Amino acid sequence: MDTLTNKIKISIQGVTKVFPSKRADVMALKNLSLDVMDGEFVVIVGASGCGKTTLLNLVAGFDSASQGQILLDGQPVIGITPECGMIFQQYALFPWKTVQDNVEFGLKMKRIPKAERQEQAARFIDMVGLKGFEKSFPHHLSGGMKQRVSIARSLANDPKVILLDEPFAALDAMTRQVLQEQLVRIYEKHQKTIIFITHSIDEALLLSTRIVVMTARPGRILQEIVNDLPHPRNADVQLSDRYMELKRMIWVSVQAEVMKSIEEETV
Amino acid sequence: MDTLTNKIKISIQGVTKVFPSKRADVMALKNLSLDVMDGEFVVIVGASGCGKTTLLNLVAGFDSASQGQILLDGQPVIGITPECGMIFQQYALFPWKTVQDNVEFGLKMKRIPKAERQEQAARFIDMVGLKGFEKSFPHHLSGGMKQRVSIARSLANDPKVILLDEPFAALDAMTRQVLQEQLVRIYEKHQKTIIFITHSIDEALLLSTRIVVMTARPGRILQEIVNDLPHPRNADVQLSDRYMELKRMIWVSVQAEVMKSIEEETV
Amino acid sequence: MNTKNSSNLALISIVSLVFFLAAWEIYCRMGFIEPLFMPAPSKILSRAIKMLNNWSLLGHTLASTRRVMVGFIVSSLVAIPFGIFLGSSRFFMAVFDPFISLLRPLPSMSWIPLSLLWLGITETQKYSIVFMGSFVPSLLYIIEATKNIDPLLIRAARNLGASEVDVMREVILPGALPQIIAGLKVMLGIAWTCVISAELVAAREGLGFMIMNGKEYFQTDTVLLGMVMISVTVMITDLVFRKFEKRLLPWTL
Amino acid sequence: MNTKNSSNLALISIVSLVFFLAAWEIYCRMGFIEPLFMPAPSKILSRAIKMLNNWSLLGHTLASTRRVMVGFIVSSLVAIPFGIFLGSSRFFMAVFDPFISLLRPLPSMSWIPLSLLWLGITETQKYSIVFMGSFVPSLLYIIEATKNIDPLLIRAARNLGASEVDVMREVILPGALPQIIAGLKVMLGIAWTCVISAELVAAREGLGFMIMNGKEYFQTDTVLLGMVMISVTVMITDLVFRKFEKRLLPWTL
Amino acid sequence: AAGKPEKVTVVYGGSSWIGHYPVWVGIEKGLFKKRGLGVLFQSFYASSGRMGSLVAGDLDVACTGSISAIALMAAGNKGFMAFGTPDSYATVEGVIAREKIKRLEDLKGKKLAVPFASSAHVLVLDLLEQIRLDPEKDLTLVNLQVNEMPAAMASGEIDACAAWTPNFNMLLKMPGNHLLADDTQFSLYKKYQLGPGPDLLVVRKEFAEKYPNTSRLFVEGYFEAVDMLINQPKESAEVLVKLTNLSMEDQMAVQKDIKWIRGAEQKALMLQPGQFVKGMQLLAEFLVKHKQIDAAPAVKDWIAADMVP
Ligand SMILES: Nc1ncnc2c1ncn2[C@@H]1O[C@H](COP(=O)(O)OP(=O)(O)OP(=O)(O)O)[C@@H](O)[C@H]1O
Ligand SMILES: Nc1ncnc2c1ncn2[C@@H]1O[C@H](COP(=O)(O)OP(=O)(O)OP(=O)(O)O)[C@@H](O)[C@H]1O
Ligand SMILES: [Mg+2]
Ligand SMILES: [Mg+2]
Repeated sequence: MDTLTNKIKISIQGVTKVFPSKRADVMALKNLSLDVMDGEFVVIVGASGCGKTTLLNLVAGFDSASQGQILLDGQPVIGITPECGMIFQQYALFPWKTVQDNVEFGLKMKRIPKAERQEQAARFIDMVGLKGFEKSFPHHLSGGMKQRVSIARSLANDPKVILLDEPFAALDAMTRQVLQEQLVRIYEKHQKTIIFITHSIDEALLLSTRIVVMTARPGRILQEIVNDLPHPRNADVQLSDRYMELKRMIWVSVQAEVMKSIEEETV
Repeated sequence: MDTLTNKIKISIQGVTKVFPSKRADVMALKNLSLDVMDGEFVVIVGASGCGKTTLLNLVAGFDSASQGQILLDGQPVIGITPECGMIFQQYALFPWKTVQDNVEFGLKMKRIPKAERQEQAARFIDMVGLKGFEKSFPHHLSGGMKQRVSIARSLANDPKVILLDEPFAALDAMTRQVLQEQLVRIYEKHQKTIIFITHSIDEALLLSTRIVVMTARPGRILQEIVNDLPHPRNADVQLSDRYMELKRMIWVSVQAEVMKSIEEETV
Repeated sequence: MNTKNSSNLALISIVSLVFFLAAWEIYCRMGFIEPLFMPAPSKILSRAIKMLNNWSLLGHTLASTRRVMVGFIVSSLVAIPFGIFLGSSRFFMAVFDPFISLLRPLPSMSWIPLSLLWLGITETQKYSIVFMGSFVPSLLYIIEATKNIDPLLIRAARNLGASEVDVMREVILPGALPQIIAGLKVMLGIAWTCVISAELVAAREGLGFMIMNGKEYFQTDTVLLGMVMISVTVMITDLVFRKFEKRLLPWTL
Repeated sequence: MNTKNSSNLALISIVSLVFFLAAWEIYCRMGFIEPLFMPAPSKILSRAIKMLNNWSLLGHTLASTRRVMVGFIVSSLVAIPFGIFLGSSRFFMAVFDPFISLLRPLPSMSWIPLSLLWLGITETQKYSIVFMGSFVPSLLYIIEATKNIDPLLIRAARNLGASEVDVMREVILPGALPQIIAGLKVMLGIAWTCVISAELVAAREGLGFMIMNGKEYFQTDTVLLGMVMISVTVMITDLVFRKFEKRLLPWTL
Repeated sequence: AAGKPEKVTVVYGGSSWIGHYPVWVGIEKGLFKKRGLGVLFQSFYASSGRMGSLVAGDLDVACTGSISAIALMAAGNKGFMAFGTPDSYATVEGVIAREKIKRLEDLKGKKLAVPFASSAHVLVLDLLEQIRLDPEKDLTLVNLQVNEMPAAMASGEIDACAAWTPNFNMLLKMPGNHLLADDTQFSLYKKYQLGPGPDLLVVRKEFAEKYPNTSRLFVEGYFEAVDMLINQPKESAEVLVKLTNLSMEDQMAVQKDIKWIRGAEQKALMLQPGQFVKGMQLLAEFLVKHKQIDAAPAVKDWIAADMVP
């Protein structure tokens, strides 16, 4: 894609993450390395429990690696960094704030004056198609609308990188599709770097510029696939041969890893 | 399929369901008619909120229709009937009972002696691949394992009809696939009549003998498609032309209804 | 539940209450029970009218209400900031934990002897009983509320650039508010218990005094009237509090 | 939280308690405070040893514990079946609702005058105070627990052929049990409050009597010792209850 | 000529107050035992608790302050009867003040502790009326039990208090305290030699009717103990210190101030209608005047004539 440059935005270097526990320590990630270029849309797929969320938490600075390091624009990530905006599956909206106030939150933290942040928030609320809902509390919105608020909130804060952890998993298939299309539009317009986690291979193919398949726990990179499907990725593309080929390829490698982890679970 | 006979098992005749409410009454179903043959595997798809769960609740006798009637083997369904075993998305296992006791529950209600019901339960626990977990409490099981217990519990009660309301929606894609295969195996072996609700067109195509598409609310039947894909519906079948054709066909009709309901939501 | 159904249920409740009162009245009139042990409702009513006329009923009720309010408000004002602080600092929680554990099981009543020694028979002593009785439980509620905040929300706030202090003000306080208020509602009930205790032992006004004094003069009707007044006053405070709660928590509507 | 971290926190708690006791002791020894108002911890300890030697400390503690247990057990035995019944019948809930609403706000203390009139200064009177103080709140907890049962579980049971009675026994009772037990744990604390109240006003033994009597003889150390004993005894009862709880609810482990 | 007792155990409600000395002496000196009776001495702080227990059936006989008895009569309870009065006292109950308060008039604006609904309360109301002070406005009455008064006086929390023995004696001994007024200044005492709360012996009506022999034997034993208190004060005091926790010296002093009333004198006081009963009636009317009870009962209706010795 034309927005891709050759600058490395995020560099994950030999990261290992161990969770200490009373019984036995859990090694979630083992010596994982991955570079994400500026403007890439990387989708990570992998079996449940393979360490995807853990990896994203490390990038956002919520947690620190047991070994190895993560560089953002060449600087090691130490604490929580607002430069990596996170979008959670459970939306994580502030229930006591209206849509408007939720979207303004990041700007308020930057101590931007009221008038200015109102204006900016309004722009992003409009962008995600929620004009008219500014005064609503999250409680009154449907799942899809909540996730749109959460996207607007993140965008309003203008992060360089957006991290999404199965953002659409809780939505029904149809709402999900609408949001996927909106996300692609935003990505194309704002030239963000995106790391996106999903369980759905279709979703991965629909959105990504590159797909990363992780192994079963402890998570490492199993395979990387550059997604060269043409845009827009409409129904025609989804029924094309290249799509089928890519899907089969990913299917096979994910399948093997899933079997490993399911066997582990049931035995 | 060879298990299909020409006997009508369930006959839904001109059913309307209105939920009274303080503001405005909600009409969930409107004059819906549908016949399900003995041994059919009917999958119902439709936009969120179109009344699928409502319909299933009427069939199981949890609720009664505002107009019209439902016949099971020619007899009107009046109260809750154990002849239609229901499998819920949220599993609905009794948390205070072990796997064994959960599976035995229906038999205990029939006052079958302890020894006999232990033996029967063991058979079904084995069938869903949970041998060795008899003494576990649901709390300790993964989502996929819980849903398997719930299936075993229903089967042990030997219902004529099994109703499933998005049973696999809460599971990750990989676990879901394993359970889909198990369900097909059980269906083929035990010759049950099945009504299955899902949001996933892939799931519908993988499982059904017939697919019913519902309209947006108030729910009616929009389209019925006989699923003539060959068995087993492995990866090859899923990448076949006929599969693509059916998928596209359903996609288009569901899409239109979804758009109606999403527009309604956001406006 | 639809409207018709719920008004039906209210009707059942009213019928049931009326029936009970009538049965009680008749039972007493028939002389099955000594008025000393259980006076008829009509006796209680006439006592109420008498005490309303000389303003003493209102006086007792207001005295108790004032004590509850002062003790409760002071204890909330201390408990809320302190509870939020303890709930968000594991170190200070550990420092104060042994004292909280020791104070928690102590009924407000058990402070009466000590408070009498320290403060004498003053209004402050009454307030202190209400304070001691409601402070520790309030504190525990508030600590709990603070700890129960979804850590995801804290993460989200930090991820959007909030500092530790911002998180405290913007996330922990409003996030814990519904539970804090629910806790305070319970505490208000406990505060009433405390005040009645305090008044039973050394007081010259208040509903607790009224029922204790009624007992001294074998006026069982005064005792029962006092109890009814406690019920009614608590119910009214509760109602007022609930109105207030809705105002404070618009997003939960 | 890992093991090392949590043992660190326990250490902080212990250090904090020891430090506080030492400061208190030194403050008293320096004569900054009159022993009448606040005796040193060592004084309280020596009082404890004295009272342990003549068994009176144990006697008071056992007297109170016995009263709590009898009142509490009787009230639970009545409240559990009645609460489950009311929680599953909307009609009878409506019938009893006005009485529950009226009785709910009444502190156990307010029953003291009436119970003295009815029962005199007997052990039964003490039990009745504990009963009245813990019955209505227990009942409310149990009704709430019964109503909170996931209706999906009831549907599932009916769908598997359970009758109404089966549902009551197989679903409602075990389903409400964790919440019932949590409620009873709270009630046990309330029962302690009640017994101390009852003993402060009219008793010859028990921890409530001990602190009231200590105050009369200006033995502030006895007062404080009594309070410490209440704390410790409640904590021990709580611990025992928790063990018992784990036994009853194996599936929540 | 007395028959055998129908019931061998009598439950008696008492306290450390002087009115209960005869029963205590009777028990300790075996005066009931030799009549085949066992007497169970149950302690109560306040008369009201004792009277409540009596009519609830937990006690058979009790001695009570007459305020409680009158209140119970006013409440319409017919479950008990009076059959005598053991003593007349006037100097073991009174108002004690700190140094700075010289006269009753100095109480204005001060805090005066008194157990509400007691004889001391009645005394205080009467004294205040005599000097025209309004108990609601001119000073603060603090509702306090007598056993808590020493602490409250010591801490300076109250300026004066109204109490009875044995706390009365303890309070008087505390440095800086002095007597302001005692029952001799009570208006009815000045006219009729009647204190604000004379002691009254009461019996549960059902008990008296069902067990006439037991009742009579108890009365006999009781007044023998009264005689012993008069004739052998020292021996009596030796057993009484166990009840009162006073020193031997204080105990003797308390007893000196009491005028015991012998069995033979009871008829004149209690019957047709009797001096004492007339006084009680006046007291009842006094209580009505001070809004402590609603209406005055006819006291003579509550006399158990059969039991008066
Ligand atoms: N805080 C924690 N403490 C202990 N173990 C943890 C913690 N967080 C995650 N783990 C473990 O680390 C492993 C990886 O977890 P993670 O949540 O990253 O998986 P995931 O790939 O996101 O799974 P899913 O697809 O189900 O979301 C799991 O085995 C999990 O149990
Ligand atoms: N008990 C009820 N009271 C009032 N309205 C109800 C009730 N149950 C369902 N509805 C309404 O009826 C409509 C259909 O609901 P239903 O749950 O059957 O939809 P659904 O097709 O199962 O949706 P989903 O795919 O989201 O599960 C919805 O608009 C819903 O709000
Ligand atoms: Mg995850
Ligand atoms: Mg549904």
